[in-house]
Amino acid sequence: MSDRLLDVKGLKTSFFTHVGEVKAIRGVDFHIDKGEALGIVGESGSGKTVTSMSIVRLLQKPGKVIGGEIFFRGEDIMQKAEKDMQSIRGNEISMIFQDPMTSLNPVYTVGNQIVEAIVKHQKLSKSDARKKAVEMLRLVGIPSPEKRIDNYPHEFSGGMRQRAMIAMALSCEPKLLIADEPTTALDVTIQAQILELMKDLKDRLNTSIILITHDLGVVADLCSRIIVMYGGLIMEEGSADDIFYRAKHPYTHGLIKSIPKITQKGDKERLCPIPGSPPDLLNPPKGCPFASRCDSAMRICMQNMPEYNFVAQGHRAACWLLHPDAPKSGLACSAEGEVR
Amino acid sequence: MARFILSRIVSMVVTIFLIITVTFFLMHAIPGGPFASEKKLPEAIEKALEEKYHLNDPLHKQYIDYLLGVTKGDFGPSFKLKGQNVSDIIADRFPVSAQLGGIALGLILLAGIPMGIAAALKQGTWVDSAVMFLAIVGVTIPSFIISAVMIYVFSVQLGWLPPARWGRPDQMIMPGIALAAYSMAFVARLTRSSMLEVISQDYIRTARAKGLSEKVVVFKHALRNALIPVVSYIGPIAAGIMTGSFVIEKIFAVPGLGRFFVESISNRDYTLIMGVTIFYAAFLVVMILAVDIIYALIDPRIKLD
Amino acid sequence: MSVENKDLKSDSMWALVSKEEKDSERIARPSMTYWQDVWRIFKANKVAMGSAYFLVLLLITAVLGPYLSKYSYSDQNLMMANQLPSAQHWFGTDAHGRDLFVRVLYGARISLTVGLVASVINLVIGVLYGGISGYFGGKIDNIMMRAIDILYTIPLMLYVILLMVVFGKGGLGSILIALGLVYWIGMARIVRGQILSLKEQEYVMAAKTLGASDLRILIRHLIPNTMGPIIVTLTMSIPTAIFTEAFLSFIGLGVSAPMASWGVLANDSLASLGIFPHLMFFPALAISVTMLAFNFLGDGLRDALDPRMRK
Amino acid sequence: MANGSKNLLEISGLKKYFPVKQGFLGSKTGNVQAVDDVTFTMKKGETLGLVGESGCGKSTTGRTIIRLYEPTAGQIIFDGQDIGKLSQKQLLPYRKRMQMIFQDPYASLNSRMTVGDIIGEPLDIHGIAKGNERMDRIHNLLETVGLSGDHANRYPHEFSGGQRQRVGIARALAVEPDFIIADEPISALDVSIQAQVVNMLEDLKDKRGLTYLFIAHDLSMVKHISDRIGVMYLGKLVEIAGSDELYYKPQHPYTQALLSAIPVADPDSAKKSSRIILEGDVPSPLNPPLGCRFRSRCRYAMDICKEAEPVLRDVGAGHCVACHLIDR
Amino acid sequence: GIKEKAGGDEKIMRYNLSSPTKTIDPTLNISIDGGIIIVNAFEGLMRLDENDKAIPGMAEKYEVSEDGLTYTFHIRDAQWSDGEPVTAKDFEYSWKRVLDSATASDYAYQMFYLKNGEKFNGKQVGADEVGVKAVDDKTLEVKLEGPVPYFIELTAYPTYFPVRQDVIEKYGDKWALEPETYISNGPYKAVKLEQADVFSFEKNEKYYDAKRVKLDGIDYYFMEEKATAMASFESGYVDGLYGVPREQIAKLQKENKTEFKIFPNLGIYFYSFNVNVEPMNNRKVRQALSLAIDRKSITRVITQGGETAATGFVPSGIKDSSGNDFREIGGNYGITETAQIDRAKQLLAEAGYPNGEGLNTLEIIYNTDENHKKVAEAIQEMWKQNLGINVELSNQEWQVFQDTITKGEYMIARDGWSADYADPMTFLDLFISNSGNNHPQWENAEFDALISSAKKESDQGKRFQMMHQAEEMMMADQIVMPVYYYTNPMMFKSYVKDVRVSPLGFIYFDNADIVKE
Ligand SMILES: Nc1ncnc2c1ncn2[C@@H]1O[C@H](COP(=O)(O)OP(=O)(O)OP(=O)(O)O)[C@@H](O)[C@H]1O
Ligand SMILES: Nc1ncnc2c1ncn2[C@@H]1O[C@H](COP(=O)(O)OP(=O)(O)OP(=O)(O)O)[C@@H](O)[C@H]1O
Ligand SMILES: [Mg+2]
Ligand SMILES: [Mg+2]
Repeated sequence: MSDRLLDVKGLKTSFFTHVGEVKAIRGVDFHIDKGEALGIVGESGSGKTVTSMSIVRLLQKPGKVIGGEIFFRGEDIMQKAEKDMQSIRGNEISMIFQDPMTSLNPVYTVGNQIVEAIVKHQKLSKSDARKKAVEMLRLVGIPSPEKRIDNYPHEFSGGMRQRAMIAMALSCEPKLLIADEPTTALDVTIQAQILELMKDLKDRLNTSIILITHDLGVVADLCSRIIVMYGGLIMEEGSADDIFYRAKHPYTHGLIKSIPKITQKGDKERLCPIPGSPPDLLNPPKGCPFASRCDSAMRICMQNMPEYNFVAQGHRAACWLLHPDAPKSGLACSAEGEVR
Repeated sequence: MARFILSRIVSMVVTIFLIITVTFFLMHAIPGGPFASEKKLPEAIEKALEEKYHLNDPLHKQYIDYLLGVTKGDFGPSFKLKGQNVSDIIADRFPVSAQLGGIALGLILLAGIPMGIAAALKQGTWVDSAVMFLAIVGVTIPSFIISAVMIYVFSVQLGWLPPARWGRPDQMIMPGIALAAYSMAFVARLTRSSMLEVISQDYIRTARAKGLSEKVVVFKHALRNALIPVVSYIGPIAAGIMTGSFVIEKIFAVPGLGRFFVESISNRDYTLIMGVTIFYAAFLVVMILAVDIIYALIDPRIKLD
Repeated sequence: MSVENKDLKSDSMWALVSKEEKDSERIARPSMTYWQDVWRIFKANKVAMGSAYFLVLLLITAVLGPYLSKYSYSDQNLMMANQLPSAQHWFGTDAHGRDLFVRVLYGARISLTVGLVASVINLVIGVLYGGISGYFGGKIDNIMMRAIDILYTIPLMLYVILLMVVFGKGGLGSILIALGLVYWIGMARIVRGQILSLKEQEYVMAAKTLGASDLRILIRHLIPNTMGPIIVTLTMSIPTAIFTEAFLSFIGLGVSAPMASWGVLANDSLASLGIFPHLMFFPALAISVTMLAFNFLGDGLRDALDPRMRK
Repeated sequence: MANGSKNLLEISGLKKYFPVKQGFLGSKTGNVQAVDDVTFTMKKGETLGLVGESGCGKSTTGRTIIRLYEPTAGQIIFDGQDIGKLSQKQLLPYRKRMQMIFQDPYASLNSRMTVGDIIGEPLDIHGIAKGNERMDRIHNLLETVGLSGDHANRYPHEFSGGQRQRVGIARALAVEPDFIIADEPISALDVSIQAQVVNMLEDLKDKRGLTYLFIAHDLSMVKHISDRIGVMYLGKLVEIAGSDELYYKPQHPYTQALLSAIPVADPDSAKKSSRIILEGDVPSPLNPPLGCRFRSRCRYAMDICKEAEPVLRDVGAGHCVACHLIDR
Repeated sequence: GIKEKAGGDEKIMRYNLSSPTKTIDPTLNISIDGGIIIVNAFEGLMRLDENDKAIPGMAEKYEVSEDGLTYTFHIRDAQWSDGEPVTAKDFEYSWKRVLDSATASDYAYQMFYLKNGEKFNGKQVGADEVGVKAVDDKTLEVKLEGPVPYFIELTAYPTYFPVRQDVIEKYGDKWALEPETYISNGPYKAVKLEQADVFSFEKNEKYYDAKRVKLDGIDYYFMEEKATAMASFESGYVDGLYGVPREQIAKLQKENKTEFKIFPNLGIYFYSFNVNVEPMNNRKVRQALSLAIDRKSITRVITQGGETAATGFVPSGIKDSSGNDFREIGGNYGITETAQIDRAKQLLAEAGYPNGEGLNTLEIIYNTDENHKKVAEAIQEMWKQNLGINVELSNQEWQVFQDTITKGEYMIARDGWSADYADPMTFLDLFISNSGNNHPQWENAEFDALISSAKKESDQGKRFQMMHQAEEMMMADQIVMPVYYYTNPMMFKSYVKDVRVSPLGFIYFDNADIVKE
């Protein structure tokens, strides 16, 4: 499989805090191919960020990968020396983070921070690197980049900062771009700009993208494949159409249903929220993590974690409802109890 | 920038004026005077002295005369150090104090900050514990005890260092350490906690995600941000350290300004008290201004004007 | 993750579960009150706990110890002056042949009182002053901060002498007033800085929309949220207070001889350091160990009091 | 729609400028025109949504109305009384009638107070209830927002974001207000949780006849909850209309762009729809462009936009727009 | 300037003074530290020999008139350090400078013996009226207000030293700050004057008796902290110390260190009783208190500086004309070195306070000082144990203390006095009614009259008689409680020879030598 860029197998990550072990990722497998855009969605705390940080081995202190393998271009990242990781980070795998306000170092110019990455990975001279940085800033749509390159981050607006972050991330033409909620902190109009930019860059540079978000709307446009995470596990995985039109997991359903339909006219239908809140990963439930919030929860869901059912090529979900022995009832909306 | 400095100078002048006023009247309110001595002087002589130094004028006149003098840069003659003008005394003594202060400041910066960085980077290890232990010791043991012990050990017992006086490098080691100890400990602590805070910031994560080496991440990206609170602590204490420490200068017989200052109060050497207080106040406000400017240099978000 | 087949066949396994059942399945963390939680975190911090035990023990010995000893802090025996530690005199004797152990215990009373009361002064004046300055901001802040600059610059000795004249005699009370005059400045500066940044928080806005008075906002909302830096400053300031007391005693404020605080004991022993090191060693040791304990206690308290440290 | 019923709130010509102070003595060097001449009315029982980009002055509008900020100019007539100039003391009775819900469920609750004390604070301030009665009230309020009475002794950090936001709502409800300003109450929450809160706000409105000023930048949720929507740009109200009207017949180019930028959770329509991508960023409110403030990013900008400021004009059925295109 | 440990071949005496000098202008100086530097740099009309007898200095010889009021001094051929001759004019100028109120010298009163001296100081008469006159370059005529038996010794006192008119007129008070202008006529001349750090002097080749001077120079240091100074001495950075840390004395004595020396000093450490306040206005109480202290323990255990218990007021060391010590003749007024508890108790009971009953807590004030505190603590405990009296201690800042005792706002105060000149009068005239130093606030017309006539008396025998009588009076009233007589403990390296320490505290290096094996 020469197309495969990244393969994550059985990833387990925990935080060893003073109150106990927080099992943030409890066995996650997925892959991404070259030139593909993969979306990871899920509520806050579902483990999206921890997954991405595990991949680039940047987990903060009490966090530790305790199991699994991560193959990047066929090599296991987990076995690499820190020095080798450094030449992968920012070079072959780049990242963009949620908050452009705090993700740039306030005391250095934007240019300085971009040039730094280029010099490190591309063995270019300072002045060549600067030229390249100007180029990148122009690419991401910063007006008069040759002037703006010497600005400090606080002289940029939020949208410009996020674009600068993208320019920085793409400056070494990485194979994989991990964007962790790149637009959550931005306005819709700026968000649209950024998404448009990413789409454009993906097509032009053939970069693989992992887009992490909790907003299903954001992934719908850009990503061809989507992973739905919950409680440190993948609940459902499939193509965009699979997830939006043929979702098999009650959690995926819940997510979709809780978004108001803006196109609806006149009398409004009540929203269908997912009741309750996500589980505490300090003591994760032994069964399905979603069971306690699931309207279709069955006794078995409370006791046993379901296995993945492949409903179609590349579409899998972990839910007891998909088990051949399960009663063929439908999925419910909590608010009105209406059955779909 | 110029505008900013100008407006700051205006407020500095107001502050110093108030300091002059309060000190002046406080000083005259306490018992004693420059010519009180163990052997009471005959009244006529006392009168002659008071006349010579204009102490027989009404207080408000003395005050106004003094202010007028100060505006002309005339701080008057010392009442006790005969023949010496207050400005000469400051000009002679301050360089010594500043030299000692500079050494202490150097120690604070060059030992305190690296200690704090080491502790933060090795958080939870023995390095951290050792630095924090030293930091607490430095804060809890006062400088006079540190000085006495150092003299006893390094001069009397081992004979390595001269116990007193000023001028040669070997005479500067012990006073420098004694003066620096407290702040060095404090700065180590401050740097550590500030560093820990900065290390968990998003932009550090960004720097790491760029593939930068840990050295670059720490010394280029984290340190400059972590130093911001350290600068704001060092500013005002630098003023105190540079203008002399009575205790240290007395113990090590350093002919600095601090030694004269406390004595000037016991002597009720009015002009000297005022002169040194004004000098100290001015130095302090200038240091605070300097801190603001340094602030703006390390943190571009801060605009001075 | 293998599931036994027989389970899957059982119908009950496929039955929907009720809401109650779901809730009972959820492993709720036991509810604890704030103080229980504080205590739990604090208890887990061994060093802080040890320090707390030490301080309590010290307090008890300081209060009871002198009664249990056969010597009093003032009993002189000039024939027994400057004795090294022995079975009779655990810490040896001083220049008047007084038992140093009892004197150190007595010193603890004074020094601890000074340290604690100085902390209270710091807390009350420093925190309020800084709080008001930071909260109201603008002109008020500017004036209050200049006032601090002035207080900070005017030589301490001048006030202290004036105080001495006003009070005539020393006594602990006058020391506390002397400390109260200037001792809170650092604290005020720190609290002000904190409040300046906290006052824009939404919970302050919320309190305002509810109609809370400025005082209420300051005391109920802002100051409790500055607890961490306040505690650190406090623990750092106790040693300074103890030595300031020695300095004040030296000038003539404070408890009168033969009673002596730790600071005074240490100070007095300086000259004989090379000859009778025990005279300095024990008071200095007492100060250092106590300060160490206060620091650890402070760190532990700060961590335990900070709700954000939990989760 | 509650046509014909009386106006609960009338805002006219509301301005809020923040002086920009610089230098040590704090001399004024300029103004941030955070809210500039905003006029609208709200009927009792109505929900008005307020949308716009970050920094356009939504929060400032809300906060000025509730008198967290002193208005620079304009009238705030609440239930027939101009509250814009009342002193804090005179304002106290109105504080019982107007409340606010904040954006950040973390920052808006004091982490050092128990949930019970947080909710009890308005009761104490207004002397509404004491002792056991106070406890009962707190329990009731907690249950009203879907929490349990036992939660009163807990601290905010023990709750999830959605639960915390409910605590904030319970606090606002404690004084039994008529009017609530919700400043981005759901922006910080997960989509799955947003719906919980929105549903609850709707229920409360039905049960208690509340009037909401609902501030958000997420148009889809605003459209869901609001009867009418106002769109702000750089301190100005550029368009205001019934929510369906606004969505289907946006008149202002900015509203159009805003609507097209909404991400749609539907891959098919997402691929079909063509987004209007606005160029550049919002100009600084310190030096807003003369004439129409939107002209620097407007596709249709004309010469007149540079010269004259468009005024808010009724284009029918209460749909008001401020744009020279309409005037043509 | 900076000499390494045990410097080279040069014989440089490195001596540490106890505090930085405020001035070394002989006219203005009032401190002992300044005085030490001055007596080695200048010479007066007379100088003192090993027995503190006046011998010719700048004056070859002198004559006194019958009535003891007129002195005529004949100046010898001597030069200033810059080669100018020393003349009678120099003395006239210097002495008038001391008296001139424009100079504002604290010690002007040391010249009040001169005719019209006090009046000139009070601006009542002109300078010409003052009783000092250079008849010619070599002859100085001095007229006194009254006979002053110790006047000849006084001319060896620093205030009477000559200074250079031309230099002072040119440089003003600053002349004593720079070595170039600090022109002197004594055995050593200045080469470096660094305030608070080091003053270096070298042998003055122009000194008329330069052959007597064996040292090449003296470096004075100013380490105030006694422990530091001692450390410097021990590690070889200085050759001599003024003052020794008390705490170390016992050890030094025990080790029989030859480097440690105790010199006599004309000074007394005593307690003043304020005779105007209850219960100190009761003589028997004062006597009881005085008898109840163990002076021997205080000096042996507490002060440890080789001090001797004081049993009278005037310290020993002052001889009358027949060579008898004033103290020995005066006796001890019933005071012994150790406590007389029984007598003290009896006196207290007689005063109406048997076993201290009925007596309120007494208060001792002292100025802040480690030694004062220690002595006060010991006395407090002695009074408590021996008499059952409770005493409170209270320390005050130096100037506040001065203010308190001068105004008499105290009960019992630590006090002390050092001689200005070697005569009992310097101690006794403290207690005349209008004396500013009469801290006990004691008023006794008889005593005043006695002192007054003693001052005018030119017959030494009679004068001493009167002074004994006066001491007897004040001691009988027990207005003060003598504690001990001061001494001058010092350290000198064993290679330092022939340094002379006067009972007034001056140190003379003119004959000193450094002899290293
Ligand atoms: N430093 C940490 N210490 C302890 N637990 C942590 C830490 N970081 C993350 N976790 C836990 O790991 C789990 C997954 O967190 P993660 O940040 O990956 O969530 P997320 O899906 O990215 O959510 P969000 O949308 O809020 O960013 C959460 O339960 C969180 O509490
Ligand atoms: N206290 C203040 N002092 C000075 N300027 C302010 C203040 N509060 C707000 N502003 C400025 O006023 C303008 C409007 O701010 P406001 O907070 O009302 O915007 P908003 O629409 O609520 O934005 P957001 O979506 O980010 O909450 C902004 O430019 C902001 O910088
Ligand atoms: Mg995340
Ligand atoms: Mg807002």
